Amino acid sequence: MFAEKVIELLKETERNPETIDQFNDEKIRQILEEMQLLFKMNMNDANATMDNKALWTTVQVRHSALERNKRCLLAYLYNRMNKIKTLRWEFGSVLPLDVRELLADEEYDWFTKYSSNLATYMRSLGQDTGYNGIDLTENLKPPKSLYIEVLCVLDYGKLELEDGDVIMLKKNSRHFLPTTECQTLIRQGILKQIT
Amino acid sequence: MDPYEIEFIGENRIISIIPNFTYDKIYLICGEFGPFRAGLPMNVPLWLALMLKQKQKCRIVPPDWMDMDALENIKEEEKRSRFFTKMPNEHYMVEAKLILGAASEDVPNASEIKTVIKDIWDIRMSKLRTSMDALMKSGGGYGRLDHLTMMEINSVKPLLPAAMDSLLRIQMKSKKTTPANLNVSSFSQSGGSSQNI
Amino acid sequence: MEFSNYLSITDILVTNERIPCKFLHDLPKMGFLDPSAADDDLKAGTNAEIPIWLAESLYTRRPPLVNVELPKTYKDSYREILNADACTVDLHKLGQHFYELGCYVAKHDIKGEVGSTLINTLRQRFRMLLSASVATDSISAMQPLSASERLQAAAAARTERNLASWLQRGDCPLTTANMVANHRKRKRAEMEMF
Amino acid sequence: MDSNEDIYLSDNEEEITAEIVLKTLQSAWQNERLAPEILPHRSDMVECMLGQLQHMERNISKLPKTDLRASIHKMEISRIKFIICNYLKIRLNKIEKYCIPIIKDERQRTDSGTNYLTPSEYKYAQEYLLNMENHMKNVILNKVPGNMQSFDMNKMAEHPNLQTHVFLKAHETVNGVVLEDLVGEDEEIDLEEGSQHILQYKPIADLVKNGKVQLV
Repeated sequence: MFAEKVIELLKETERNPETIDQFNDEKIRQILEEMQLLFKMNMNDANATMDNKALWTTVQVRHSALERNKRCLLAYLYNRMNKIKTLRWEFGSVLPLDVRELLADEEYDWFTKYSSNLATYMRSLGQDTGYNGIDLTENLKPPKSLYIEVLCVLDYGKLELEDGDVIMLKKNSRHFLPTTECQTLIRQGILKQIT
Repeated sequence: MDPYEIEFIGENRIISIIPNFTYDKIYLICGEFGPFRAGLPMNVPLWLALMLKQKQKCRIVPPDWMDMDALENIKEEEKRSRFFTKMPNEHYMVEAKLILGAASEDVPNASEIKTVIKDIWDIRMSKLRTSMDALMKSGGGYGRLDHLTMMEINSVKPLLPAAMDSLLRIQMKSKKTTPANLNVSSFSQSGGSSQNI
Repeated sequence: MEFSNYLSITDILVTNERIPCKFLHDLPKMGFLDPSAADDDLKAGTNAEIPIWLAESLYTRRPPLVNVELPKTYKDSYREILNADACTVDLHKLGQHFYELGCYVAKHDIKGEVGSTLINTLRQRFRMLLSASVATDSISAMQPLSASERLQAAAAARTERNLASWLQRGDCPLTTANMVANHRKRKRAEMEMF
Repeated sequence: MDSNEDIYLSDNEEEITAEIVLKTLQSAWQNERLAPEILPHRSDMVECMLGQLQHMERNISKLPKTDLRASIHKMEISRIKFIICNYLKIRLNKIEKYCIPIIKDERQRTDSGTNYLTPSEYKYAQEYLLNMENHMKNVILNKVPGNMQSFDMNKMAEHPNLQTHVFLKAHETVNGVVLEDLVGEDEEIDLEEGSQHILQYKPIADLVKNGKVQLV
């Protein structure tokens, strides 16, 4: 049957909706090859339709299969684009190496462009009122208290607070910090709120 | 929406506190409050009341509706009526949860009150499930839901609207006589055009 | 049921389901569409099950190259069972994409009976979604649901859980972002394998 | 610390208090949160509120760190920032998801001066779409057979589902809202002031935009 490989590819993606898998270079290459082959067959048969009119419908059927393959490949890519966007919102503009390695080079380019477009937009916010932009990846939850107690999950290093104090974030150290200054580190999994 | 976001909206409600300190009026963006006079009741938004309570700077005056007799009546009425009755407060559950959670010592009969409010909530939630099922069976295109609070409405999302969407979708799709070509174009463009004002 | 569009994976998987068709014209070199035939060419009059996307594209040619026929799940005998009590039917076994597939074939059902069966079924089974969303044994409550019903019931169950935890908790804890947590989990699992 | 001084909006001379701006913003946020499509922007309200926050933050910095008033103001600022961030972020999500129809509609609206997006949002949308197109070309489209390499906007477009069902509360009485019934008989309903309903979004979209109803 037509377009079966590409379905395997999509089913793979559906299985892990919460993480991003390694870009499947090899399978995509195979599918593109399959498309070139169908296309070549169509070119040949199209030339032969003079003698055999019925071949024309065959050409059309193959063309549908080509369109189907194209749709599936684009859907695969688009689905990954959405996941890569989530990576930007959750990890920030710098991806951990092990996550970055899962993306194709072109995808990493896209990530960078997405990230810089987002940054430009966020910088433009509140300019007329003297704010130097607003970071929309912060303030994600309704605030409950100004300070919270947190546990440091890994060795992070120094953190400079707005009031100029510098604290050391070492693995298993506990801190009492302004919510606004540690929420991003919590989202990134470096700190954990103690409740 | 997340329940905490609805709680956040409910926290804007004004309630009464008795501060134990004296201070000038405070000018907030959401309005001016005060002056604070130790021992004298005054109005503030719920979020501010909770903040002051946490810092042990005030006592919370229980809202009028947090009264055993009144609540027992509401509960009976809710049981009797086929419809949802009007609640004393459109964020009753948020107010109850926050005030009873942070300042139960300020509310007389706090634990009884907690129980009766929970009973009312449970009665309404079970009524809500029955009415959802009835709505779907009777048509599933439109429903009127007076007197439901925002938290209650939120509890049926996304289930009820999604089911109503599916119903409409099936009605539209199974009616369509000319199928479009799937891979060439999207085949359910029904929601296509955006509105212009 | 998802609002379908060109780039939707769900929609692509639904349109991969097969439906029975009768070919109305000869199709040279397309013999492989009918696994039971050995010929290179596909002959007019052949019956075969092909994916919806292909069936639709063949049907919309002028003149149409196929007649789309009702899969047995949507024929009289099944419709009778569903109309009598749709809640007794295991849609997961009967067809994971029961409603979606049904919408496609409903267009080819001139009497409109498939459409009304789908609507009936959805209305009746709504209470199954309601109870699955609060069931203590959610696995067995979810079992007889179709793919889209499962998604709806799971979303409803999530609402229930969030509400229950809101009712219990005093605060709104900040947590690690979803994908960050999942990638970290996966990395840990991979490291433990070596 | 007087923040309740009257403020003026640039495009109309009406006097409006910070309290009203906040209420308007909160309701815009709630509607944006619950409507399937992007709504006309309220950057006037956002900018105005940010100005207030800026003013407030400057004043707080003059107070001692442990001052009770400072904590109260900080808490209020946090609350308002949450609304603003969430509001803008939801708009961005919609802009990304429905970028093709949004840009198309916006072009027409810009001509008539009834644009829904702020200039920054519009720029963001265009850049986003351009990046998407290039990425799809680089990875897939340039590598498929020659006659099918185009990036077809109409196909690629994802539209918001305007027929989705939403919950609303009527701020004022609106009579004769027509619900499209597929059986062929349209149903007419009245929204009395204060009443609540669940119905299709499309027939009430304009009522959301002109503030006659609030989504809940």
